[in-house]
Amino acid sequence: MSFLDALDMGKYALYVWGSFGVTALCMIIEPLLLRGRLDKARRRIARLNRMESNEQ
Amino acid sequence: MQNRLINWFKFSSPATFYPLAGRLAPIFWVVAVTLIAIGLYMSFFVAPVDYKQGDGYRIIFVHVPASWMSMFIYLIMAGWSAIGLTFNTRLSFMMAQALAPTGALFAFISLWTGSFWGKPMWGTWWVWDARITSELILLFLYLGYMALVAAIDDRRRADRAGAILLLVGVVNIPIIYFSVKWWNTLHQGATIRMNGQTSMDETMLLTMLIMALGFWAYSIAAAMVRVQSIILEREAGSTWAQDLIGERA
Amino acid sequence: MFETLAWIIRRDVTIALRRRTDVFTTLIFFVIVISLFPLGVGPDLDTLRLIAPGVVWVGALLASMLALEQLFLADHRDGTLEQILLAPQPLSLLVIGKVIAHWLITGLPLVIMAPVLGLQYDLSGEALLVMLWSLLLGTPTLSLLGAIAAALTLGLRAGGVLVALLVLPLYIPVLIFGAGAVEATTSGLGGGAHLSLLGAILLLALLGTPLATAAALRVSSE
Amino acid sequence: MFETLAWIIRRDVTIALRRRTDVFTTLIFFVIVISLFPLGVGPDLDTLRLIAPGVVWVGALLASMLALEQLFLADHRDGTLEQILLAPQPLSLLVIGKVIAHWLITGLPLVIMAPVLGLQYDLSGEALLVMLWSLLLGTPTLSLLGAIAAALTLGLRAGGVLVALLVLPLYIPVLIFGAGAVEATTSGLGGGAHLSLLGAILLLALLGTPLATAAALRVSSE
Amino acid sequence: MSEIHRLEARQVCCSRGDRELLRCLDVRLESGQLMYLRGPNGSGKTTLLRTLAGLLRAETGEIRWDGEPIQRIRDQYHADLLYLGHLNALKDDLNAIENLRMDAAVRGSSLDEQAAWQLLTDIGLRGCEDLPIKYLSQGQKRRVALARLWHSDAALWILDEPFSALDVAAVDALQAVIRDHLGRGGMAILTTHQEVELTSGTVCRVTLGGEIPEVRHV
Amino acid sequence: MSEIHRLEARQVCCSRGDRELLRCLDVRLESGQLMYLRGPNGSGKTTLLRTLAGLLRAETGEIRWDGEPIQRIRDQYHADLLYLGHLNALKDDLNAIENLRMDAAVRGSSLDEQAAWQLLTDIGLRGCEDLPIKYLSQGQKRRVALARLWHSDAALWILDEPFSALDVAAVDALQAVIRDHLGRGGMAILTTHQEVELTSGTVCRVTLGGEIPEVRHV
Ligand code: HEM
Ligand SMILES: Nc1ncnc2c1ncn2[C@@H]1O[C@H](COP(=O)(O)OP(=O)(O)OP(=O)(O)O)[C@@H](O)[C@H]1O
Ligand SMILES: Nc1ncnc2c1ncn2[C@@H]1O[C@H](COP(=O)(O)OP(=O)(O)OP(=O)(O)O)[C@@H](O)[C@H]1O
Ligand SMILES: [Mg+2]
Ligand SMILES: [Mg+2]
Repeated sequence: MSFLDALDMGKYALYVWGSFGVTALCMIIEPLLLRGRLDKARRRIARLNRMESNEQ
Repeated sequence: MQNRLINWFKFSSPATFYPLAGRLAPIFWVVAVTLIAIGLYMSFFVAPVDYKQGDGYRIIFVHVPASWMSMFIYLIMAGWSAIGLTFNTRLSFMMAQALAPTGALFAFISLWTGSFWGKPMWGTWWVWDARITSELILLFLYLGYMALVAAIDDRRRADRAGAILLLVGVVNIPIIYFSVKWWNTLHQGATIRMNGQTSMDETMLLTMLIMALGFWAYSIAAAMVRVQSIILEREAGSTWAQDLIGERA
Repeated sequence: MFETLAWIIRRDVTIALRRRTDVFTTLIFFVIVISLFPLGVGPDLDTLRLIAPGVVWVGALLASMLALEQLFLADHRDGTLEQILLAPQPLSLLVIGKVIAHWLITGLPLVIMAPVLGLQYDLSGEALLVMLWSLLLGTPTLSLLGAIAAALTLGLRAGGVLVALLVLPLYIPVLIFGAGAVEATTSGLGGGAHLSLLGAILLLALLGTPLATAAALRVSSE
Repeated sequence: MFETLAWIIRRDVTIALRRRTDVFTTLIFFVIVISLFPLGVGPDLDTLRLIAPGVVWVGALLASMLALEQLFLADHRDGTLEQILLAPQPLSLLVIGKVIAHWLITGLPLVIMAPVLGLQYDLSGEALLVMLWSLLLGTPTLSLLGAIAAALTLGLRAGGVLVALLVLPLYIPVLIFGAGAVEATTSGLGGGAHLSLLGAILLLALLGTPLATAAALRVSSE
Repeated sequence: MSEIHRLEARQVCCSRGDRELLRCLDVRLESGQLMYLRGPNGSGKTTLLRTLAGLLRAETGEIRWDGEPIQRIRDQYHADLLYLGHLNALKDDLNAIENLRMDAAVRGSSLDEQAAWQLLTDIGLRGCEDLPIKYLSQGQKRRVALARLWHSDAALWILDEPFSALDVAAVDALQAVIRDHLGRGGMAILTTHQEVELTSGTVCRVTLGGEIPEVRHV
Repeated sequence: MSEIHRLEARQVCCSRGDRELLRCLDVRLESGQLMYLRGPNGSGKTTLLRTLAGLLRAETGEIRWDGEPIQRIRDQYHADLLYLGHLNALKDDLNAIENLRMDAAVRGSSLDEQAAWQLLTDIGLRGCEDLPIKYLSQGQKRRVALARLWHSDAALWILDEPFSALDVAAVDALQAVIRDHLGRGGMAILTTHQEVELTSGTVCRVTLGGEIPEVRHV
């Protein structure tokens, strides 16, 4: 069985790739969103820090 | 004995848990990526073609693990909530909230892959079958929980209100499951049910297990990162958080 | 203790009767929803008979859900809820009183009215009777479960709609057995089993929900 | 003048987005109502296809009605409505602004979501398209008409349910033409005529209702 | 505010339910004057203020602004009027700056962010600008509501118990701004149960609660 | 009320959102004592009162009634407590008599119609008994809410700005009833921005708004 054979799902291509594709998409996007959220939280604290040190 | 107890409470404080989560997250990311890669390889190249369903059955390798995880995560969240309400530990509530979006995501994936499977197998995108319906309701429970927590600005109130909702929901889940099941069998006739899979091939089972473990590691990793964000968002004013971030900047 | 319960019920019922609209509008909402369906679906009697149990039950569910928002909100706004929380009585007792009053005001009229509406959908006498019973056993459960959601969303701006979101998953078993009972009767299977299940759920709810609601109320009014 | 309109819209949309739940919960209510019907009616796809247009439209109607209560109520409670009444601008202009914002928040998401839900009922692509159009033309009318009822019932205790009572009769033509358009498409007749009627009703409502709503507001806040 | 304005109530009677609250009030207020409305609880002060603002309709009699009945010239009258009732007219979910800006927009004027900041500083709320109003204390909310006065160019201010919930510092600031307003030729009508300095100055004092309202210029 | 009671706050800290309102309050109140809570707007008076009443959970620290933490003996503490907040806790659609009777019932005591009439007379509301509360004026509503004090046998009264909206006569009456309560061995905690005679007497004065709450026995 060649590589391409394995990826060709015959008449099921749409369904198999529709499922795996969306799953992959979700599981890639979620970590990216998580990363963004964590960075945002860190930046906010850094900003608070700067504000505080400016005040002093 | 006494010592161990104190240790536990030490880790239940957000300040000490934050670095721990930071150390755990990468480990679980690596585990997740490895397992899922192996699982994907096996599901496309190792697992044989099903004689009845052709290649369409390969959807099972994401569908079933996602379904399992969606249910499992809800239970875990309820567990954290119970702990939080009894011992009054803030971290437990944060863990529950950190898990929720991932659980909802898996519920969604289960529904999505299920209907992408249903179209070629049953000829329709959606059927009001017992399992499918209870999975849909589970998604609603997740969404309800997240909406409730988001709608309350006061953190302490959000924590406790969400926990109560989760516990009520978890009591309700078996009732939902059986009611839907029973409702369906009563006037069931035309709808196809998924039961042709009893004699499952061993490689298939193995693949599914590997994928499930991969998803499990993924959930933990995601929850760890999210709990870090939640901790930082809440403790933005505290000195330890400011010191921590200050060092990096 | 039971005196306090009686007073709470009396209080809420008096207030509702004072503005009679409270009682009538839930009822009329129910009537309208049910009468609206033939307009949307078309007048074919066979179809209507088929969907009747579902429509009546969904109508009952929506009506009771709509009324839910008012359960604690008014008390929260004017501060009486604070006094209830500070009363030297078990809070779950007071909660039961409020829920009973709520059911008397919004649930009971609807139960009584349902058979009349069922006639619009050409249901048989027996089916109507079972419908009456299923509603009588089911709607108190709706009020009890709904109280939890109402307590949790107390005072949130999106309250009304959020209640809907939280409560509907909880309502589903009641809906299924309620509508199922009527359907089983029309299809000749007998609705007894469904009715006993509804009864069992009611008992469970009666035991468990007041505590959850009381806890939710304390949390929400912090 | 249009600046004021823009500010009013911006204000209400900001408040709604501030608590994102406002947008999502109307939508999710709609989703749940529509998903609930099969649970009451049973899972048979033929029946479901038959009742789909009616169910989706009744769902849209209930969702938009539920959200209606919030239209002026919050402003009334905190006194901003008094300030709006005392503003040196034509009141009907401010009313239009509030209704537009309300539709953007509660109506639009629902229109976008409807086709996806139609899939659960196994509707054809063409029918889904017509459903989208009918909702796009119909739901603003619902908001405009609903505003009158919301203004009239302002501050009455039974507000939420009373709105339902007043508004549903007004909604019936919209419901009939809306559901009719989809049905006509599924039965091969084409929904064009229905859609143009919906458009005409929308224009009429746009011209007439703001004045009526403004008058109702002045009366209610005396 | 260089123009001269005139508010007259002629033979105004108000009643609520079957109770006659106010019989035949005749009063006249001109630019630069303060009217202090007194009376025990329930004597009809709020009712009268709402009537003067055009929110309630008087049973009989007429209220005139610069000689014209206020119903006839509603938009113009409202452009000259600023009314603050028992309620604060603030949106719970917006913060103080947004509230002030939205409020200005509804009244057809505009207020930029900078100016709104300045207003909040004047009223002593620096540090609470980005909290949603619902988190503020009773007195802080009242302060935000009153901040409108600081940038108002309306000729007539109608204030229903403006001092309630305010602490001593805020009461003083408020008195100063009202005095200022009067000095620039504005007019103000207010009620309060707290005796403050302002009301013991030169005022037109209307006392409700007796058979007939008593009007006295001090 | 012959028993002696004792309320203690130990190391109580309260915070709202990310703001610390109150740091380490230590205070102790005994039978017959009045505690007067002062502080500018937004300094946390309402928050502290709600915490003392058990409506809010203190961030840290403990509140004890007769030596027991109040969470532990909730029902008993609440039987000894009467709390009146910014809100009046009256049902708009019921009249004053019904409101008072229902309120008593919720608290597990009872009040017959005759006694309720008498209470209303005491508080100066004769003539408004059968109006639904919503028709009453701001001050009249407050009077009905305060009427509870006239027949209360609770040992501890917690009153949040009780004098607001009241006219002079009502303020005097309220002061008298509080003094009476203290005389019979009750205790009371109150806040107000209006200086009244009562608060200049022998009191425990707690001032919020500084770094640390200041407690002074005068
Ligand atoms: C939207 C549609 C669907 C949803 C929501 C759904 C949901 C679920 C859930 C929740 C489970 C786990 C149940 C359990 O372990 O008890 C599951 C398992 C499974 N589903 Fe689906 N499903 C859907 C469609 C399908 C279709 C179309 C097929 C195949 C024709 C299918 C085949 C399976 C199989 C083989 C399992 C594993 C059974 C087992 O572990 O006993 N599903 N599905
Ligand atoms: N429907 C009604 N029937 C009879 N009396 C009514 C009705 N509605 C209002 N009232 C009376 O009208 C009066 C309203 O007075 P208003 O609110 O103007 O008083 P106020 O002078 O502002 O008092 P406060 O100082 O307490 O604010 C009250 O005495 C109330 O009892
Ligand atoms: N979520 C929050 N985030 C930050 N600060 C908050 C939050 N919620 C409340 N606050 C602050 O807490 C304080 C609440 O104070 P409280 O209502 O107890 O004041 P008070 O002393 O009763 O004032 P007043 O005299 O005006 O009634 C306010 O300063 C408010 O800004
Ligand atoms: Mg008044
Ligand atoms: Mg306060």
